[in-house]
Amino acid sequence: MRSLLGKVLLGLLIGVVAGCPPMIGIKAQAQTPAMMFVAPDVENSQRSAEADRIAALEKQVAAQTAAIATAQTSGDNAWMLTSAALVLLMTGPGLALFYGGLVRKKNVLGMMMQSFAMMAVITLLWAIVTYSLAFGSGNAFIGGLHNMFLHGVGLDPSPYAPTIPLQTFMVYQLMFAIITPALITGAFAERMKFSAMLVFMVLWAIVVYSPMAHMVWGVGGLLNSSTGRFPCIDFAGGTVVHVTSGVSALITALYLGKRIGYPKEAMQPHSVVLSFIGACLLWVGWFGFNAGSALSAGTLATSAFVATHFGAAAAAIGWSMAEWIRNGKPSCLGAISGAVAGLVAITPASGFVSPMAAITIGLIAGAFCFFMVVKVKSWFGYDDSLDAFGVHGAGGTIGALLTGLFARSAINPVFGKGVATGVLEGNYHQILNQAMGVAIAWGLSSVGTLAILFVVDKTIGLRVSEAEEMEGLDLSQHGEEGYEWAH
Amino acid sequence: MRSLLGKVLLGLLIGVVAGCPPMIGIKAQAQTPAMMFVAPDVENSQRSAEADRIAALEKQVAAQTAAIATAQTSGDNAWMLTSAALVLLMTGPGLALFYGGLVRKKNVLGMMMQSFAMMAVITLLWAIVTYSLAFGSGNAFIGGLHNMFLHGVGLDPSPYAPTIPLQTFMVYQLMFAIITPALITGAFAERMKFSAMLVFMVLWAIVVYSPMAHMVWGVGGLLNSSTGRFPCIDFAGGTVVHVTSGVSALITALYLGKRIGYPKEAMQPHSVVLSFIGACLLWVGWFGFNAGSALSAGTLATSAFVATHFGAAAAAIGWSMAEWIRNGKPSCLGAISGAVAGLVAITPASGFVSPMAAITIGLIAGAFCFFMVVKVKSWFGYDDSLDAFGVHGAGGTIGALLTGLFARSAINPVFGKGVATGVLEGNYHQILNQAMGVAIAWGLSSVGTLAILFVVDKTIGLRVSEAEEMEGLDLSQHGEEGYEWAH
Amino acid sequence: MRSLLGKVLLGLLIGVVAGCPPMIGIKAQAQTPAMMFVAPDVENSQRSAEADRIAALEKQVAAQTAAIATAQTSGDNAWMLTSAALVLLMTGPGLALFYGGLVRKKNVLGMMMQSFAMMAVITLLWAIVTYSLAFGSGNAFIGGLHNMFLHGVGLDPSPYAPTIPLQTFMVYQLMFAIITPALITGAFAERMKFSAMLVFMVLWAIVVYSPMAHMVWGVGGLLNSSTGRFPCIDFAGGTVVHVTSGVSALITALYLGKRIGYPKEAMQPHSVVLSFIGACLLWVGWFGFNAGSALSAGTLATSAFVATHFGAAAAAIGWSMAEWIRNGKPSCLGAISGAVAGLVAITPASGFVSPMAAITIGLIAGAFCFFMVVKVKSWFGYDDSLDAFGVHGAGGTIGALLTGLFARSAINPVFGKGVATGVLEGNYHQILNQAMGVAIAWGLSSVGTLAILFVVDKTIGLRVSEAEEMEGLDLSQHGEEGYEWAH
Amino acid sequence: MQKIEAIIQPSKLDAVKDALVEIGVQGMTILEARGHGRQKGHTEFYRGREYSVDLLPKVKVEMVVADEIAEKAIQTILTAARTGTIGDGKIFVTKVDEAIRIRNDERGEIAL
Amino acid sequence: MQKIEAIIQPSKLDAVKDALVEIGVQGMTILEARGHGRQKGHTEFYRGREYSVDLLPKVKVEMVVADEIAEKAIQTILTAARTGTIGDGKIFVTKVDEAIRIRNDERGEIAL
Amino acid sequence: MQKIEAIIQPSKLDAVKDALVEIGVQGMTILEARGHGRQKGHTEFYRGREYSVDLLPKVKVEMVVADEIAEKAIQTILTAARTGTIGDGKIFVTKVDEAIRIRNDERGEIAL
Ligand SMILES: Nc1ncnc2c1ncn2[C@@H]1O[C@H](COP(=O)(O)OP(=O)(O)O)[C@@H](O)[C@H]1O
Ligand SMILES: Nc1ncnc2c1ncn2[C@@H]1O[C@H](COP(=O)(O)OP(=O)(O)O)[C@@H](O)[C@H]1O
Ligand SMILES: Nc1ncnc2c1ncn2[C@@H]1O[C@H](COP(=O)(O)OP(=O)(O)O)[C@@H](O)[C@H]1O
Repeated sequence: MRSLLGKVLLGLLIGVVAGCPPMIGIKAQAQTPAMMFVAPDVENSQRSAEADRIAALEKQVAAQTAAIATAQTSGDNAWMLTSAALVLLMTGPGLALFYGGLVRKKNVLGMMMQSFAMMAVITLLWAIVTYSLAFGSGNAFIGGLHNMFLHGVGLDPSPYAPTIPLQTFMVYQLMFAIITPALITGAFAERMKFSAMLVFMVLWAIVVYSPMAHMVWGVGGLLNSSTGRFPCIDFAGGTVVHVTSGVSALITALYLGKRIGYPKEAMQPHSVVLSFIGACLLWVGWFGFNAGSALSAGTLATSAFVATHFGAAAAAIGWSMAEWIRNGKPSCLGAISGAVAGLVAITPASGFVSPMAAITIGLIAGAFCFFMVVKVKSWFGYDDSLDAFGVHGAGGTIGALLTGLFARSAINPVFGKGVATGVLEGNYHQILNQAMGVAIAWGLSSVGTLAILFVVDKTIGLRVSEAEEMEGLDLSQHGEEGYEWAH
Repeated sequence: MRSLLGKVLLGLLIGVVAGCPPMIGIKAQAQTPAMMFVAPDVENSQRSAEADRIAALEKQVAAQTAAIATAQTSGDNAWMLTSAALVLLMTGPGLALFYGGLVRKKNVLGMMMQSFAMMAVITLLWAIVTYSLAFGSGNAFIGGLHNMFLHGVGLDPSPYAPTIPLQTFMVYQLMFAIITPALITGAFAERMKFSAMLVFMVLWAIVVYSPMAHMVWGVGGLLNSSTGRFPCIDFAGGTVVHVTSGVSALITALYLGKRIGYPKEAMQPHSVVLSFIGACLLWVGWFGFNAGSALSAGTLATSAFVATHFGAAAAAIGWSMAEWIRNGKPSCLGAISGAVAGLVAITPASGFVSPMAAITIGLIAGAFCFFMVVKVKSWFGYDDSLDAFGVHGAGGTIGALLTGLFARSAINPVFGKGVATGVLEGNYHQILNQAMGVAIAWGLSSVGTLAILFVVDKTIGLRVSEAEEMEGLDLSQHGEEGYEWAH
Repeated sequence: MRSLLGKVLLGLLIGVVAGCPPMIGIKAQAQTPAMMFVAPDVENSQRSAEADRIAALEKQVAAQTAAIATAQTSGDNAWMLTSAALVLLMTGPGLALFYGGLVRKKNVLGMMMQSFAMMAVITLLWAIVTYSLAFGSGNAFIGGLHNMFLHGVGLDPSPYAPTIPLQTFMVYQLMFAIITPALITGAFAERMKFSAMLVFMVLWAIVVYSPMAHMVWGVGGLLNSSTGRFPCIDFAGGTVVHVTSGVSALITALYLGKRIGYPKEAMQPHSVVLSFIGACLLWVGWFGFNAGSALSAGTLATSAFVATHFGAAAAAIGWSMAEWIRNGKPSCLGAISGAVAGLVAITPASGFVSPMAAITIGLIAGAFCFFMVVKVKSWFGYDDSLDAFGVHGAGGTIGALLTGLFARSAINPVFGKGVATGVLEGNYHQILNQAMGVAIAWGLSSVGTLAILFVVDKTIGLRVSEAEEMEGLDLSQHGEEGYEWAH
Repeated sequence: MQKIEAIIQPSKLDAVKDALVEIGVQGMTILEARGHGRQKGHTEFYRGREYSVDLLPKVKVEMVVADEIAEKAIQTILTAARTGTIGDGKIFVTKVDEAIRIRNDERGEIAL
Repeated sequence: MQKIEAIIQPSKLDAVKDALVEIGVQGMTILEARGHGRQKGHTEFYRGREYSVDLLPKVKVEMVVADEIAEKAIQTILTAARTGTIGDGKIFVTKVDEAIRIRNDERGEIAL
Repeated sequence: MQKIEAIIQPSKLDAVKDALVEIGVQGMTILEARGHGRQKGHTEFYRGREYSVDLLPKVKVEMVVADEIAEKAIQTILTAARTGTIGDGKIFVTKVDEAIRIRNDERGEIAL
């Protein structure tokens, strides 16, 4: 309620206008103070009328400048807070449902609980240290510790986003830090100890996510598009979020090994309906994820929003077509999986590409991820249970590369107005920068994840006992059941 | 991330203020450039001090003008992007769940898949041609082809919405184009071929939706409220969205015939719980649908938002009351159906009527649609399976007419400040314009739909085989099951 | 669509700038009128050039002032409309699912219907009288009747929120009035007559909610933080929403008595999955609840948003830890219950405390509510079926007190810039004001609720018959089933 | 007393039930089931993995009847449940030694 | 060996189970069921369409017991499951020829 | 004809079904069930309230077979369903007097 005072003051400033009746009823507050301002001037009436009027104007203009900045902040901040909420919606309930529906009934709560745990644990970790490591000023690879416990993370704008409070930027980025590890959980579904999962994720956030985020988005980061040694363009986290999580997913799937009975036993999704709800919420939330990455509510946000939607739609069609041809029927699970794949692939490109290019990227990503999930996975026979790698690793990689192909300076002059950005604009070199970004993400993720897995495995152990796995994670890890069978 | 540069520039402009310390920390960026601007002036110091100060002021004011426009865009665009996301939320998961819960278990995925398919297919079609047909400049009945492949649909504002990027308008309108055909699917639930549904919808979007949208909202449209031959007021699509979909639904229900066993066999909703979730999401998303139709975040958006909420609430009560009296018990399905009916009826009126008028409209619509669904349907005995006509056709029609009754210039001076708008304001003629709009919507929808049905029926066929219908769409059309019975 | 005209006018004003080509294409509309404005000046060219330029400037500045106010409104209104939608999302489907999942299958619709009924009934009641009672000008305890039927509640801003339309404020507050009684329904789940519930809630909204809201937030309210006799700080409704609903819940649970078979019979939640979805939507929606309470989109909104998120996360951990220690396993239901408890506790504090303080409050609230729900409840043996008191009553109370402890003037100078606000800042007295607020909420709620219960009980009766209770509310009250068992 | 167990197509449940009630067989108990037999199943695909589902939804209707009306009941079920296509199901008949009504401890045919 | 099938009210399941365990009848199998009988059903309305539901939720408890304790088990069920109102359900008893414990191939009463 | 009822672990259903089909036992009906027996259950906590769940998920496989292949079928089930741990389940065998194929009224073993 207290914002009143602040707003009233603003009212004053705006009100200081002689002739014109202030619009939308700020009048009330305005009139009186207007007097107060004008009064003093009246006294020294020896000064020329012109001079007075100029002086008055200067006062007003000065006041307006502040008022404009405030208005700008309100608009941008309104969108960024909305976006932050949307990105949280992606993890809970979005991803939790998408994954929860794909596992067997006995593991639904265990699956959803892993996403929810990220919402809680990564948040505290962010306040303690990971925000500082990711966005605090440090070297080219990782941030410093100056912002531990959110020290110095206030409400003034920052170079990261000059029109919104730094805390808005901080909490918005936090939502990314939450969903990224949550994505990995799809790979080791139905067989990992909850305690081990927690320890693994905490270490992963520190060792893998923070440095990667810093390199791509942090001040002075190695891959920072504006200042980095290898300017890799990644609008909303194709490398930081999807390649890292996808590749780490593959590693965990390989390290933990298959679920008991896989692939002999049937392990259908227990509720494609739940997954459907989750996928739709992911789609909607992704608008905050991509368009929000403009860190403002202007034309760039619009461009990213549009690319996101068209990319998702095209990929849903790409996957469904491939499936229709191969299996004779397009499935609902296929369509939603395709949409997610498209959202993944368009993530780095949104904010850089035109709607038609987004459609192209989507079509490619949809078909490509279908191929990865359906063919490649069965060739190698690893049990990436919910295809975290097949969708996010593969989709993120292809997306990051295609971004280098389609990026256009007209949409986002990241290298300066009119300077060729993507390969199609003649900046052939960019494909290498993109490849570099992807390579680093792959390297860091695989090495980091492997090391963490080893440590956790040797200390508290990664996998539940065979009996617990048969019983299901809901009962063995959480002492609950997802659905009460009787009454 | 790159929006930084843009914002920094803005910082400069704003910063050009001698005396006053700029607020919210733009300072940093501001100071230096301020110099750059002032510098030149200093040189020709022979000019009178006053002139200098005036010149400086003019520069600043000019700069501010741009800054204000940018701020205005941020505010409006923030709301419009949010609204676009909300309208997509209405289709997926909103409508998909509302409908999915009402069918039998064996058809739940098939039902939801139809809504999801619209999210994908209509989106691509929009990029290719339907946006151009609906909003491109053309004649009074349909737009041209100049904007095919979104050619010329950029990030600058347009006459459609002078404060937001045209692409925002385009993607926002796309969300309407998605949900409209999705609404029809309720009429032929549980018996239409997926492939036939796709072809039907693509043709329908071209033949029925695009012209209707152009006539009501397009530049030079026949029914355009500001410029049209018959100025029909339809704020958010009562005719364009609900009458067209509702009437087409009726036609398809009649053409396809009843489901096997209807009405003898019991065909209860398999999960009113899913429908409940869907209805609530529809309600929430509808704020984007109606308030977003203000195409800005000002007072008009507020008025539409409020009318939407009160209309929905009143209709929920209207339907429940009717049901309570008739069946002795108010049902949950009844309450949510009533709310949806109210949202439909208030759609054209929102942005034109007062909260109390919205309540009146809601109460009428709730009771009326109950009557249509419960009595009229059984009289004629058609199998409008999920009452797409009973709710959207009936609700849309009554809503469009009541809009002509209650519209008030004080809320929306569509015909000019203080000019009588609705019948209650003395503009009796308006009821005819409304009737004209409704009549055209009915005519176009029935003829267009019938023609399309005939074509599709004769070519690939509309209905699944009897065996497939018994087995359910999930298995026969998509090779999946919504719920895995065991483990 | 009509907002066009308004915007075009704005275009004109902005366009009236000689030298500078107006940005973002308002140009079109701008040029011509620009002429019209300039023209007259040209005529009387005898006036000194300077004077002319000054006059022109004054015109422009005047125009800009209005334009700035409009831009400010768009930004703030965009966020407030979004927030209103988010708060409605909390009740439906959020709370409805959270509660619906916790009851037995046979009561799921009955449970969800109670929340939905609030969305409908409280809305109409709000238009008729309760808005006026809560926010109309009256005495220190309750508002007047001047605003009945929303008389005088228009689209201009108000002292409550000088930058947004009053109707935005009205509908936003309505969403609070809806969820508050809905929270109570958790206490008497599975055994109250639907009709009795309706009557009870209508009376409760008038007798308990309206006065409490007026006292804390209304102009001249007894506990109003800026003007009240006992300035109690409650940013988003810790006392108004959670203490009142929680305490009333306890009273109803005690008055109605236990469910048949409680606690002997097993009454597990029929679907923790539904509750999980609900809890996540509550979390997301709560951003609108708390950050929206800034009534603007500036830094205060950000601060509240951040505190909300960190508080929820910390409480989820607090509860889970307690549970892990006590039961040996952290449950999914425990984690989500903890998050909700944290959201409750941070409600009054958000907008007053730092992120780290929010974490502290969350951890305390999580553990404390676990203790209330698990230990205290079983000690006293009342059947607060879904722990409405244990979570909202307990959480709201502790939250309100901790707010007095951690509130910081730097974040929200409610008592004036730099004036000590919370106990930790040296304003020891504040804890008493908080206690006063809590005490009044407890008193009013218990007395009011008890009186209402007595009246309703003696007139139409509160509880369903034993047979109806065994059969379940879905069938007995609404003649439906939540899930169709067969086909 | 005979116990008649009929495994039928779910879509035929209402018809069978009504037909039985018509001939005075009030009491019956219905169970959801999955059946395997001659009727061939279908294939499902999830993320490209193929599942051949040969367990099809069926409904099992159990009723205990007096010996004399057993055959009548069977005939009724046969006519009501038959579609003539593979998968219509089976009827099994077994002897029941005792039937008791829980409500009032009545035993024997009177309890049915 | 006797097979006792008890169709009871769902709300009585726990009571019956505990009572049986008390008298040493450990092994039993429970099935969800729907019942039709004297107990009258209810009407449901969906969008005004009336559905008279005469299949009510029941639970079926099956146990195979040695002949000598069969009667005792039956009595236990009767007392535990009875509410005295229509719909309490039935108990059916049939002869079982063989029982085998899968775990170790034990056969006969010892397998129960 | 014999009716074989096998109560097994849900995870063993596919194995059992395939094994039976292998030896030519096509027809069977499967029911979801909950079992109580020696196998100890588990505790669940909801909001601190403790629920000791001793009804564990099982699957009941019913098939009616000709007398001569009954033993073979039983053996097949035993080997396919056995894990050797408590809770593997039971097999019960009862005599069936009549079997009828609804589709064509065939009766007796030919109907199986
Ligand atoms: N021998 C059997 N024992 C138990 N159930 C059987 C047996 N044979 C068939 N069934 C049940 O009857 C159903 C139909 O049998 P099926 O052979 O598919 O068609 P039909 O009865 O027309 O020959 C099966 O799905 C199964 O549930
Ligand atoms: N002849 C029967 N065969 C099988 N089940 C029966 C039979 N009669 C009743 N039942 C079962 O017992 C339940 C209770 O029977 P009902 O006649 O309703 O009440 P009561 O047992 O008190 O007479 C029924 O719902 C049905 O499930
Ligand atoms: N006497 C019985 N009658 C019916 N079902 C039984 C009986 N005994 C056991 N069962 C079923 O067999 C399952 C396994 O029995 P249990 O005693 O737990 O293990 P085991 O079969 O290895 O001794 C039980 O869960 C129950 O479903």
